[in-house]
Amino acid sequence: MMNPTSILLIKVLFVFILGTAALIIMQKSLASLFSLYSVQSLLMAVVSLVLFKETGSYVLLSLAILTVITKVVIIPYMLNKVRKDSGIHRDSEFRYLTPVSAILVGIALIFVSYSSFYRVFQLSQDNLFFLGAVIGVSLALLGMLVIISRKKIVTKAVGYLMMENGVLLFGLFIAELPFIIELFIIVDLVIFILLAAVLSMGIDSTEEDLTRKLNNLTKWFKQ
Amino acid sequence: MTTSLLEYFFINTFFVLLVSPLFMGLIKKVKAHMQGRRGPPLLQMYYQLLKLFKKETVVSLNSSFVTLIAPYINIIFMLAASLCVPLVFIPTANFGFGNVILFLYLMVMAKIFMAFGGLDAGSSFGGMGSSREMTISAIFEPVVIIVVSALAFVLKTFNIHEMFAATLVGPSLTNAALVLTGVALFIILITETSRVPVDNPETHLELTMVHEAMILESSGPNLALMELSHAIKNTLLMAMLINILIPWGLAVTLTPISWLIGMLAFLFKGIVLAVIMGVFESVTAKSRLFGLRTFFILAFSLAFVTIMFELLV
Amino acid sequence: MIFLAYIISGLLLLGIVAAIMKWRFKGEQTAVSRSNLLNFFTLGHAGIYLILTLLALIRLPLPVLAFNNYLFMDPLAIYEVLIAETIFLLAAVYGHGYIKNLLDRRVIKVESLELFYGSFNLLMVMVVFSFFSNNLALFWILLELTTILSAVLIVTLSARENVIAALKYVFIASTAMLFSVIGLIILFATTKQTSGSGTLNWTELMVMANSLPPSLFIFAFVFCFIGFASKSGIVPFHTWLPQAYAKAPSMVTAVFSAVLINSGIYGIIRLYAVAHHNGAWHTVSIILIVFGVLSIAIAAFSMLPRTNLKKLIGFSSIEHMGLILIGTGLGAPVALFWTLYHILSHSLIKALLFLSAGILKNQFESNYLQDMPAALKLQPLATWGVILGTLAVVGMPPFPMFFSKLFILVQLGAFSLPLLIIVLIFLLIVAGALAYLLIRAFTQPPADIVKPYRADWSMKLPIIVLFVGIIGIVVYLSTGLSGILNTITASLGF
Amino acid sequence: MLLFAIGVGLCLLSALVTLCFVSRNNPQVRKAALWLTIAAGLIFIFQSVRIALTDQSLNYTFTQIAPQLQFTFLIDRLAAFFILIVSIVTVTVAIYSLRYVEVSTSGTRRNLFIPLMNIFILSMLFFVASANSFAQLLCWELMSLSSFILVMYHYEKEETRKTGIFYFIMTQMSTIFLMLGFILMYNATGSFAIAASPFLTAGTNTLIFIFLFCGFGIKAGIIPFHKWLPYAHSSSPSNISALMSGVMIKVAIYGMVRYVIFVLDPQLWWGILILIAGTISALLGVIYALKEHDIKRLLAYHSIENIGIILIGLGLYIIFDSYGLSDLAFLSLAASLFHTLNHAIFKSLLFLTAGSVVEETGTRDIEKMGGLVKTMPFTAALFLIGALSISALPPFNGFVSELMIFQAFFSAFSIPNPYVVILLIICLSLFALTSALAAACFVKAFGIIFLAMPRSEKAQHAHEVPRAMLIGPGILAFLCIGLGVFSFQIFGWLGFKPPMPNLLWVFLTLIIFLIPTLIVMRKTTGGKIRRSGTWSCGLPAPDSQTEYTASGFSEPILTFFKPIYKTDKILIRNFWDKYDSTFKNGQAEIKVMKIFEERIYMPIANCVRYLSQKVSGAQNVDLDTFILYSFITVIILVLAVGWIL
Repeated sequence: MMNPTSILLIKVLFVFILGTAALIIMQKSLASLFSLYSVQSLLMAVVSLVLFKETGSYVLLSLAILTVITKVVIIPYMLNKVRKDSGIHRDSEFRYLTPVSAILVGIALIFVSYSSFYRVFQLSQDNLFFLGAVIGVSLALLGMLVIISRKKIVTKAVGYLMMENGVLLFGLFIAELPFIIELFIIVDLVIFILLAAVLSMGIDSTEEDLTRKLNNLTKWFKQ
Repeated sequence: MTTSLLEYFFINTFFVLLVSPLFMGLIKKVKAHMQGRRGPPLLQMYYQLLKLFKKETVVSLNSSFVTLIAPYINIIFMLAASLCVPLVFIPTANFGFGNVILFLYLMVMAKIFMAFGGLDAGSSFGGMGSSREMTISAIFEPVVIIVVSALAFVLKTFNIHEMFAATLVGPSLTNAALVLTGVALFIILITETSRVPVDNPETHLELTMVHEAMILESSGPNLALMELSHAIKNTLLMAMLINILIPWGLAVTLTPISWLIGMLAFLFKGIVLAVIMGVFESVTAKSRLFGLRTFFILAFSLAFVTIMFELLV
Repeated sequence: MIFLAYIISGLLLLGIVAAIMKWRFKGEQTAVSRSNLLNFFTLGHAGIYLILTLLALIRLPLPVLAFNNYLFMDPLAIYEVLIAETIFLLAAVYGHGYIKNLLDRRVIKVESLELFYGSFNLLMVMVVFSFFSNNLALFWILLELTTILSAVLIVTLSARENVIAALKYVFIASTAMLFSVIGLIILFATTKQTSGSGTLNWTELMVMANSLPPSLFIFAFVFCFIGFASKSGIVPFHTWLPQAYAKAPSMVTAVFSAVLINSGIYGIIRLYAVAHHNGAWHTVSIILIVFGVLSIAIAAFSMLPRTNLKKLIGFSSIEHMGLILIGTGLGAPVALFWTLYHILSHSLIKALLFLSAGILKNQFESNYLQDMPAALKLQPLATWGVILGTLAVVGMPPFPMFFSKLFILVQLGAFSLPLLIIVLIFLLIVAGALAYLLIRAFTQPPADIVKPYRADWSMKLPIIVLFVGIIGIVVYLSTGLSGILNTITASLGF
Repeated sequence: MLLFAIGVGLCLLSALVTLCFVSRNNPQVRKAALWLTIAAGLIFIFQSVRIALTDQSLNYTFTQIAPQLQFTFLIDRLAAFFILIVSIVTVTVAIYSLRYVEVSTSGTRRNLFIPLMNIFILSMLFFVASANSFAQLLCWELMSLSSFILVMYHYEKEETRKTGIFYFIMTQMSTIFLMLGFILMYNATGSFAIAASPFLTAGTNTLIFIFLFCGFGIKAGIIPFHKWLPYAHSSSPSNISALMSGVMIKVAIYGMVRYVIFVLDPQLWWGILILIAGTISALLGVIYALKEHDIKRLLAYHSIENIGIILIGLGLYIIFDSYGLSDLAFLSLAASLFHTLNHAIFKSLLFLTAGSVVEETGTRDIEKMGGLVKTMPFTAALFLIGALSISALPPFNGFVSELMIFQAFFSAFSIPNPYVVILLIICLSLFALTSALAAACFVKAFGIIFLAMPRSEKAQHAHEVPRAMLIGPGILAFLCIGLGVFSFQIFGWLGFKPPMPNLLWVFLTLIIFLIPTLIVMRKTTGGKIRRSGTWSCGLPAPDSQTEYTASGFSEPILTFFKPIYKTDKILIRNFWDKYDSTFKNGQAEIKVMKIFEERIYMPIANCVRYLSQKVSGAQNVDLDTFILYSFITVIILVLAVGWIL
């Protein structure tokens, strides 16, 4: 029922998304990490646009716009600001998993989610949507892998964002939630990142510094 | 209370008081003869008691009222115990006096106060005697109880009066089980009266003495009461053995003649047993305290075999 | 309407307080007066909420639906809100003296006061509305916001450990919560499949519960469970809990342990109520019971070597969440009845414990058991609070947990005897660990002469109130509470 | 019923009164509160005696607190009997406490003592009176709770801290077993009522029995669950020890009797199990007591022994009952119950008098006492009566119950199964050993504590205790004699005729013999006594150093039972040089192993400790690992759900 080109396009996009995920797992430079994230988010927006084209649901369109505004622009900007403020530019420590093994585990994860989703959804969804859901969950799990294997809080935050992207992808292909809910989720995400950013600076700065930054947060709260 | 019981009360008590010193003297005499000595006169213990009653009471500075009441407790509990064991005749009613457990525990009460008396003066002899006495009596207790329970099993009663009545009418010496128990009873007799191999009543050596050590601090009338109650205990246990194995002559009716016969019969049997005891003591060596186990196990196994006999046949 | 009343009254009060601030102090207020004013606001806020909820309970025909069915009030929601508001109110009273003390000791900065009280009030609003939300997605969002606000509350003490604790909380809870979204999406898709238009409204889910395909529902449930469990400190998503509890100021810890931890369980109960009418309920029950037992086990073993009073009590919360999970998972009306009662008693007792621990912390400047010499002499009230609270947590009569614990276990025994034995062994270890806590902490001989810290009346009052309340709910159980609990059980469709 | 309610009210009032004045140090308030307790106890005694004599049971439903649960009470003869035990000890302990509380400690802590004691007593009363297992469990827990706090009374002592944790865990363990039993019963029958039910199958019955036996057994102190008893009894205040030993462990016996006889359908092997457990407890209890030189621990071990004796009676009951020998079964049960009463009385008496001694000498080590009979004659006499009773000597009460058990044993031959008979004979001989060893032990205890010369400075300067501390035990001593001498009559009043000697006659006989003896002695000595130094083989006057010690006294018995006391040899040698040729210093020690503690309790505790260290170590890590836990769980869940469905 879907346009074959769209299907092809979406599959290509899936590959790219997974590719960005793999790069995020490996990337040591924070600046590139953030760029990768915005690329991934952009790809997500494209996916939802393609789907919008196919289904005509305006929720998808607004979702795409929202994604571009927040995840491609605002959040990477904020993260970059934190990077500059804190003076941390690289996160070269890996825990539990080396980048290579992380990728291998990632492949295993895709298989895991595939196999278990297959048994549940086998009768209810057609192929592409099923694949999308699997990729979404895998992306979420890969994001968790980033949180596990990277040391710096900022990197962990990126991992969290990647997880969120996975959830979004999953939602796109299974059932998009009402827009108001999606909006709230995004707002929540922004606040989360803000907090994580402030806290990550707190970890590496002195106490006075932290108080000052907290006061900034207070001002933000007051507005 | 029936007249029978009242008569029993008086006759048994007086008889036991009367003959007890005699048996003690006899055993000593026999032992002396076996050792080639002349030994003290047969009635020595009577003289001794009379003399002690005339002497003054001296107690330790450290001692308390316990020392003072111990002789009384000893004698009255031993006399009460004597009511449990009919020497010359069996009353028709006994108001539970023949209960064998009661009999045993009345004697234990006497023993415990003797042990308190031993501890009271604060001398290490007394303490040692008490300690040994309690040890022996504790580890010997299962033996006593098993023997008694074997008796109860064989004779189907746990009242001593009824036991004697049963042996009087039934076969006694011919009953193998009873004979086995009799041997065990003899061991009880030896042990409870502090004789060789368990104790040596003759010496005052700290290595050997048990019973004597406890009454070391007693003197005068107090000592007399202690000695007397010990003699009574001796007689009572002898009576247990005698009347279980050879109860002949034990009176069941209330005629003076039958009492007389009973008394004479008991006196005779008692003398025989005393001689046997004297001989036994002379031919046995004093055992170590911790070597007594084998001696006790012997009695225990005899009683146990009796029970098995009855149970399986 | 009633929902608007909540918000409006809150804003109104905020306006009044702000006005007083402007008019009275003209910008040069002292730390103490600022603290008092903010505290007064919080107090009033919590008080108004409590009154409104009570009014709703008495006046309104339940359930009340509003805002396009996004919000609703049903007996369970009101029950939870009442518990929450009581605790918030008491914590606010406690805060009157407590925060001043923190200011004196320079643990909290004057500049952070607004942030602290602001987050505290917002947290209250979020919690209340999460209980009132009919829509599970809305519930999720509010829950997520409570995480963030809690993190802010932890971090206002601005020590490095606090930042670490807050980060742990945020990351562990939020990552798990993302899986809940997946679960909600599946649930949404399932309802869409069944009824044509998707919905996440609990009331509607209850209606169509028996027509949902069980396998998909189980899938949805499991994913939702991951997130909600992490909010309730269910093992193995509990890892944030001990440190967060230990580092947060005591009045906040009391709120965490007595209110926030309930919200996750609240979601699970809601979902379980749907499952109960669905073919999935057996599998779901087993999942809940497995996690419940796991929580009790891990908590039991973790409690023994702990020396930090607040951490220890935190682990006890995990244990009780496990018990509540088991009670929920058993699926019997009686079990649910007692589970609800257990939630109430757990909240009150934990609040008592943490508020008492706060006084002890102020006295000894430490949470460690070995640093509390002669506690009974110096702080009799707080020490007895901890002692009796601990005994209550163990499940000793006459404290309410005795009843709820016993009857949950009775139902567990009907379910499986070996499991009951296992749980009882763990509970024994828990009891031992708690007794060990008491003995280690409060039997120390007096050290040097320590000046007794004079706790403000406002810190002592909540402890006494809570103690009366704990005994009170036992008495009230026979007179009125059982009726309410039965209504709730019925309203959940059991 | 009203009277009972008044009694309960008085107890509660007593608790409230002291709680109201908890922060003031007012002896008058404490005194008033204790008098209230005494009054309540007297009411309970009156009521329970009435029920026991008339055999009219009381039945009362108190309140319905939630859908399935309510408090119902049923006081039948058995319950009344145990209430009697509780209240007799209560009254005497309360009288004793009138002074003891003031003497033993100072400060406002004493104020908490009275409410807790009242709660403790009430919980035991209600446990006995409850007609449903739920209420019983509640009272059981309350009992554990209040006794735990009371045990922690001297909380600043290191010893008490150890005891506290141990005691708490053991009580919790017993609660858990009870819970298991009750839950099983509830789930099988659908109600908490304590009554036989057709829904209970043989299998369920057996399971319930095992759980309840363990649960009650822990509280009663059956070996191997006994280890808490010596600790808890020795570190708590003496009046509490008296209550715990005299009553609390009896409450466990009540539970066992109630459930085994009235609810479950006993089988032969239960009886054998109980008999063997009882025999082992009795024997090991007394053997450990012999070794003990801490007066209160010694008494505690004797409690274990006596619980063993009570269980022997109960076991015999079941065995005889299962062979249909109802007369013998009844005799055993009567013996068991009577011994329960007796033990409550003489053990409380012993603990109270021991408490006086400990208070005066400031130590619990009997090696540091001695000669107290001169400074504390009344206490000594009271202790002596207790000691004679516990040694089962006629005409005291302890003798009567042991006599009945002996008689039940002697009748074992009526049982058709020879194997059971052999078992009974073996148990009989061990039981006899037990009772003789108990006598030996109390000769030691009384002899070393009270007789001879003081062994320490403090023992020398001891004083007689105040009157209240004599009246309380005095009543108990009076009961010891009364219950022994009039035992035959008492059973008659209750309508039973057990085959046993009439001790009143024995007593009268003793007096009859005493009179002529006294006359003779008076005539001969004239009542004059000369005092002189102890003979010491001509050495200088002996002092307390040369006295026979407690360890010396029990040494021969210990040698006989060497296999039971395992010893540990510790040998540490240090040398100056590495070739081990020049000896530097060393240490050699032989100590008695606490077998149960070192072989059973500690390994379990260590295992738990090890596990908990592992588990908590796994939680002392950083964020990454925590997320890893979540991650793994999520994967497992996803896989499990995917594959199971």
